[in-house]
Amino acid sequence: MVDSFRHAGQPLCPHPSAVAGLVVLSLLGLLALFAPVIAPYDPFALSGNAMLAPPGPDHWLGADQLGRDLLSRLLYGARISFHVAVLSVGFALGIGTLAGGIAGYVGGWIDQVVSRCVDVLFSIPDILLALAIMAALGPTLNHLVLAIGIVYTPIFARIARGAVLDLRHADYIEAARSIGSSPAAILYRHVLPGILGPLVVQTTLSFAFAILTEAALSFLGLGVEPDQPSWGILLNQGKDLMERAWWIAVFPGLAITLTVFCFNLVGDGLRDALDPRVRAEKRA
Amino acid sequence: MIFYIARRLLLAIPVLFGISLVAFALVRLVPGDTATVMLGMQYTEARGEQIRAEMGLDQPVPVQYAIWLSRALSGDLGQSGFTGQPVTRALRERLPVTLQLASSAVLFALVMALPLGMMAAVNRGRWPDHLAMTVGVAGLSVPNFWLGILLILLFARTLGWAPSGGFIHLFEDPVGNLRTMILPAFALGLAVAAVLIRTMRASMLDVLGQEYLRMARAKGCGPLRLYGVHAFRNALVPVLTVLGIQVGYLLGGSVVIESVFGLPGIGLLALEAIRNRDYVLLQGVIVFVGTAFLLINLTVDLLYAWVNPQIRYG
Amino acid sequence: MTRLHWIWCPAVFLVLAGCSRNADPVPVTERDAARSRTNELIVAIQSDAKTLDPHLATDAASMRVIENLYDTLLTYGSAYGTLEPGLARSWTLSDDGLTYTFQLRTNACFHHTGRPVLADDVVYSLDRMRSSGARSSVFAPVSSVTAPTPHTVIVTLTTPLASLLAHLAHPMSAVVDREQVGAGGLKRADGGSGPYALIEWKAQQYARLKAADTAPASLRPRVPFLTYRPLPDETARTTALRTGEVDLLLDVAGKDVQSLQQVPGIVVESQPGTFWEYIGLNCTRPPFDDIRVRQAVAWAVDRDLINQLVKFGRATVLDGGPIPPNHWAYAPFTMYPARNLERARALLAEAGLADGVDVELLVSSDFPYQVKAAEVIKQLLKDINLRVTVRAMESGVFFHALGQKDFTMTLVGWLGFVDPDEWLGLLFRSGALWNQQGYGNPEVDQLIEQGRSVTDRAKRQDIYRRAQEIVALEAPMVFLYVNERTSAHLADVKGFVNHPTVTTLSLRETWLDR
Amino acid sequence: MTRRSPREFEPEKSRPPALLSVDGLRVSLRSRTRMLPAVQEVSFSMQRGEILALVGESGCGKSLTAQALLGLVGKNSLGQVEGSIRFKDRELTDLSEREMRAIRGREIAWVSQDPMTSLNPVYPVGAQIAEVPWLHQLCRTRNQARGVAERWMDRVGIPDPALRARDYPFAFSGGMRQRLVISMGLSGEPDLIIADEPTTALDVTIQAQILDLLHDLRAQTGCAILLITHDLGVVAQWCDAAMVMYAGRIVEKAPVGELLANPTHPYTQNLLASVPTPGHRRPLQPIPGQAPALEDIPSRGCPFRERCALARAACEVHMPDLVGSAVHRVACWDREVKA
Amino acid sequence: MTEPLLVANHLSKTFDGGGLFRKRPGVRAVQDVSVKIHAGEAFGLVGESGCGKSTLARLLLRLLEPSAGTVHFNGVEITALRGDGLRSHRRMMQMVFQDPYASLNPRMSIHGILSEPLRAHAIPRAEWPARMMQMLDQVGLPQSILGRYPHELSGGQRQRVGIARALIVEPALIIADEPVAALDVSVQAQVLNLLLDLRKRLKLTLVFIAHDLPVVQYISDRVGVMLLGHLVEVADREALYREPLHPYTRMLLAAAPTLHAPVPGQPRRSVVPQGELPSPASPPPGCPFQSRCPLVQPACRRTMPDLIDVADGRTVACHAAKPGA
Repeated sequence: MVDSFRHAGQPLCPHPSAVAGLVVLSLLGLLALFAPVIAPYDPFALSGNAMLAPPGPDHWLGADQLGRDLLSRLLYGARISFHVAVLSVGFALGIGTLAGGIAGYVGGWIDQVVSRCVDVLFSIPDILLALAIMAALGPTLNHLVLAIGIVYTPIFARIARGAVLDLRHADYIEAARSIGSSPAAILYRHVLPGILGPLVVQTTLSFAFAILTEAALSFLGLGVEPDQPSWGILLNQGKDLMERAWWIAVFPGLAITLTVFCFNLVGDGLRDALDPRVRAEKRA
Repeated sequence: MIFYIARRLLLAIPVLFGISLVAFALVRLVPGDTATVMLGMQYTEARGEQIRAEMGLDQPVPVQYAIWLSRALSGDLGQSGFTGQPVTRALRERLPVTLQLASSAVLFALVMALPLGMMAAVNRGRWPDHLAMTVGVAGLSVPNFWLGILLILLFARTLGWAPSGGFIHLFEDPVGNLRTMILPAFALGLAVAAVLIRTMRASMLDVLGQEYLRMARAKGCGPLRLYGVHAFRNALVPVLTVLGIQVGYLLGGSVVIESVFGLPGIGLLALEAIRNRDYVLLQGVIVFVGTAFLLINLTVDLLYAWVNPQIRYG
Repeated sequence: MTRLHWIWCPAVFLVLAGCSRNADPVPVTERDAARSRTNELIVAIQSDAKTLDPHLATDAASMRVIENLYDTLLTYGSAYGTLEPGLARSWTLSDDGLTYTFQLRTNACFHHTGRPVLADDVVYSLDRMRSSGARSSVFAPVSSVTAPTPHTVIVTLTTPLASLLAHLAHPMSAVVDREQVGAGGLKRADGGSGPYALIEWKAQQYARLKAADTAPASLRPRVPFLTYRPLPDETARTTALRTGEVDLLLDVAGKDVQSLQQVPGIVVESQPGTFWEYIGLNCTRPPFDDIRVRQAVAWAVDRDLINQLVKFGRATVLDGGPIPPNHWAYAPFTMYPARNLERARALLAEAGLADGVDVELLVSSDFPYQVKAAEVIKQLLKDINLRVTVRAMESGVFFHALGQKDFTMTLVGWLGFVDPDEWLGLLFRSGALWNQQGYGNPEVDQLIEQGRSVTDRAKRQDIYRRAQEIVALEAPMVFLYVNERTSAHLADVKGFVNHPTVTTLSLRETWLDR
Repeated sequence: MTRRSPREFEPEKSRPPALLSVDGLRVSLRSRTRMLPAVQEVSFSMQRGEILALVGESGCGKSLTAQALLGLVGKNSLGQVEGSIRFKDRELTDLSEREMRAIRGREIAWVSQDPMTSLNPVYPVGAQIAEVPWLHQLCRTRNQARGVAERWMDRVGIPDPALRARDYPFAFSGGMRQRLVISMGLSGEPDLIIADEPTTALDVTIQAQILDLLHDLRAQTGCAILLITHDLGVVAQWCDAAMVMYAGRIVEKAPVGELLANPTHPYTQNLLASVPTPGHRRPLQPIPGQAPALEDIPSRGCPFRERCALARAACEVHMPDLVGSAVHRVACWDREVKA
Repeated sequence: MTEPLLVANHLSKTFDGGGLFRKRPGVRAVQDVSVKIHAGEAFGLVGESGCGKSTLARLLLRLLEPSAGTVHFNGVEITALRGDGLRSHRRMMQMVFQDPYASLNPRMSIHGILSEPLRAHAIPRAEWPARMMQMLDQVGLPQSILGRYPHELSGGQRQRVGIARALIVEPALIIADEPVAALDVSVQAQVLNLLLDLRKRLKLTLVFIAHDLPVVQYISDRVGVMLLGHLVEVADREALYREPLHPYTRMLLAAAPTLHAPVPGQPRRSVVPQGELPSPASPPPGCPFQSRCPLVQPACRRTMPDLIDVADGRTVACHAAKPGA
């Protein structure tokens, strides 16, 4: 009874910060999508005159050592970041959910095998694992997607498995069984929608991690091809020129931070919005 | 309690085995091998074969694995193909740096996160909460290598307060050591602090809603006793779990941070091993880090039992 | 120390962070005895040494440590191109130019065993180099090395070899302690008799040397302790110098020269160096098996632009042959005066590639400036429809690929030392070890043979000029520029000489004015 | 310690000053848009040694009333407390948080609803009980406090108190935990115990044990007990007087015998008719509809009118006052008309 | 007496204790329970928490696999059915759950929830609207509720939805597991009356499970009392109230608070029960009630008494209990 009062004062609207994050992200997505139209310069075009040009009217965010326009490169870099994030997280989501879902639903030795595999992958720190995979495969965009995908697969497997296990004991699943629904119907009508929430949240958060990982790997030289304007590579190039041209290191870092920040905000917002516990509090 | 530890240890065995398998399989996928890298431009088939034979790389892969595993079990992780140094020795040389880096980062994260997370929960919805949550999200969003660069730029370059890289051993020059460690520890620890702030806040909120806390208030406990004694220890339980997981992040993140700050730790060793296609070393690093991660989690579990009596006796 | 039990307790270590210290063969007292900033010279190097075996080392970082540990028969003089006595106090050449006789000085001792360096050791070392070392090919014309007396070494050649003395003066042509080779190899040990002896090498942290007790007083260095600190990050290196953490930087990047010059208390010394960079084109593979395509690349490249963008204009553009202007064998001709796109396009059209072609450009990711140059080249070649994909690999794999001639196009550098043969003979003779381009021209081969056997400098100059003209025209390599060599040190570091090659032999004459 | 028969009820005016007297208590909770009145115009008083029941269904505001007495709401942004709470000649609403702290646990104790969650899982139970005398400086040393704790554990019927004091809460069954909570409440030797649904989570047989224990302790120590419950059976068996609460208001208040024999408010009547009695298959007469949620409580008029068979026009406009005899009061227009 | 609709023979269920290395003893939730339920009757099952009554309900419906024993429904051994056979059989026997919120999928509208059994049993789609309307009417819910979600409903409404879901495929048997435990008194009475009413109108057989003896007695014809996995007494409602045979039943009756206030000055009517039940994970040998039983005999500490018939339709499992005692 007391509990029904406790949260009566809590706001019921979705997080304004999450909405802001979503808006900024959509904007960034559009910028990335229309980079060829928006970018003021060819991101690869060299210019002796613009070498290390500071931010100004010609180059809003300055130019790099080879005289390439930083803004244009950032915009094209966003394409890489989003590309890697979407594909690798998609990969992880698909494979991880499938493996975890089956493990949780079927149980038994399949569950044991999947769980041990997940444990193993979890025990190797993600950057190290991704580095090793990249070293094994060689630095190309597709390999990067694969490496990051593999690294983030276990988290989805674990979440899917946990959610399925939770659901297996949910009263409403038992109710569906008692009604006489077939396992397929239960899977489709109850389990799948049930695990969607945590997966959506994790997907959003994983976008953030994937962008960070891509940048880190590229920064270490084991990411995409070196002439691609990936944010991590831009940062790496800016690092050595910090003193002469702070903008080369600062703006890509800001871009990464902003994007990841927004993904995190949206993820947090979604988590709160989809968490049955929080929802229950709000309902009361 | 002994059964609990024994159980955890036994469960770790298949995982350790899996780690060794993954490490072994991965490095076998790496194009080029130690022989080609060692010889570089002077590579000829004959000399390559000779080196491979010396290192046992001419055996079938499962045989190589069996040999390597049996040696690893007796504590011999082999010799670096590149420098000829025993892998265990290389790890031992590098371990103190990474250990110091990781533990400083954890320490920094805990010192920052526990009070902030607690303050946020207690003042839910007010400015300390907003501050903590902003730090909590921002800390997760700033790439640690960028932060490292900015820190170098600001503190080493502009202000000259700290060296911009390299490592000084603690016993050789404690002050110098501290100065070389402070920036990397901060850069590495911020994300961990962010995660811990969020966890601490969430678990503290959870605890604050618990009946025993209302009970404690009804007993006449003041805020200090209420939060510091009754709530804190309960709130610590999930924080510990997360901390164990974050150590994995630290071990991975140290690869990047050690590279930015030029700290000769395990992370840099891993990068060198990758660069030199040093099979044996890379394998050793992955297995070592995996083992360390498992052991740290075991330690966390023990701490867990200390915090949570139900596990201790259950 | 291969037991695993210490692996089992990292968690405990985590608490005792940093308290663990390494068991070390060298006692603490010796390691740290009386070392202070007044008697220790700290040199920042770009990367850690890979090996301490002089006969295997191919990278500059290793060489820098090695050259101070070992003696060579001859050494480079401080004036570029001159040679001075080393272990050999004198030498004679037979009239047929096939037999060299060296007289060794008697006061050299190996650090580790304290054994005097005898002729046998020289014979052993030369044989070791000839049979397996990284530079075995340069000694190919040597037929035998003998030691008739403990202090006399005779080197017999099959054909005259003008460059032999220069090769022997190369810092990696070191005389090594064969007992040490037998005891544990030289990869991580000091088997030398040079001015400095190794105290401790800690991977990625430092290599610490001290003035060798065994060296005669006249040859003993003036600074008692010499420490190399690997600082891979360019910014970290310059910062370390500014803050006085290190005394000497050996490789200052072009971008930092200007800013370092403005720092009071820091002395920057620059001069044209001998490290030059080029685009290697694989002559055995399409499309570069066609000379016109190679020439098209040579015409399409804007050397000045690359120099400006990548080297901050501090390199010297090579528009003719590869030998730099500061070398006596420099050939003052210009083959590719300026970028000429029309010509490049025309050449390509002739070769039937008017629509362009896709090629892969291999670079080593360990050298960021080469990656940058590759990016520029990619853009430049786009203008003639050569679509370049830049692929960066770790240096080990990269050099392996190069050695296997498994590439189409590459961008890499070559470090010249003293003799012109080191520029041309090693690179362009058919079948030469470093001729990855697979280039072959009988005339060039013949010129190179000639250049080796003729001892007269003026004649050699002509021979090499001719060879350079042919090579530049046929363009197995597109020469880009030769780098400036710049070092920077604190003002109280005195007596250091910035040498055009990588050597730092002058460290033994350097002193600290503190 | 005065021993008075619990059944002895005198007219209020001639009685000695009340232990607790609440007058016009209002508790409002902050929502996003406005303050929601969760408890309104609650007035009552308690004598020493009395067991007073506060009965109502979930959400009626009974727990909130109890928390307001302890000052556990209102001192933060979530709620607001108005009205007067006089306890032993002190006005609790005027006291600072620090002064309230000295009262909580020492003079007014709280026994909470769910014994499974009201003990801190990470500390031994003995220490948690000893905390009360220690905090309120009833003992000079921690050892003494421990002794006090063990004595109280013994008194509430926990075997081997010295041994079990070192156990953690999870080692006790639900019934035992509730005994521990009670001993925790009593170890401060309070004058008033507020027991918030102390047996809801327990089985009936254990419920009987716990209520019996409370009853005995009341007899031994003379403390007053405010028992909050939704179970009319519990009220009937163990309480002296009862107040029926609906939607934040007290609608009827009477000694238990009187209330059961002569329920007057339609809600009380309905409530009694909703409870099955063993042995009789008297058809239950449920109340139609459901109690309004906090946000839906009408701002004026009687909140029960929607479900009331006797509702009339007046009920729409004004909330009737709690009127009647000194012992039996009821808030209903129907009653006023009849009276 | 009519033919039994549901017959359980020697049902037992042991839950695995788990534990990878030390096999912990399993919890014997239901032990050797035999019961017959006749068509059209309302059978009540009462017992304190952890006595295994919910497990028994799930065994009867075969939502759980029994460790031993059989269940026959309408003469068919449902413990032997598999897959589709079992699923189609479920149409005849439905369950109403304790927690009306947890047993309704929060992501489904009421329409979705009610259509699930119709879909599962292949009721032609054309019939759905009529059936739903009729069902809502039966349980007293407005039609407007179809578009709403469980969290928008009150507890009582949710339980009505739960009942409607069970009844919509016209089963013969309803097993209601503590359907009113989570509800307020006034709403509880509504739901109890609704169940009674539906039972009468639809000629349902009802198994009603609760911990509250007065509630069970109110709704049932016959009552079974469970104690730590055992069925210890079965009797008609009246008989059970008049003359409880098992000492545990007596204790339950005594402990249930009634609305009769004790007369001032006199001791309260009830005898306060003593002691607590042993843990279900490690019960002592013999009768689980021995620790609290006023009539405990040496035999009680050795063997669990059998459930024996003592009179017409009355069974009890106690060494000490004698009818009329």
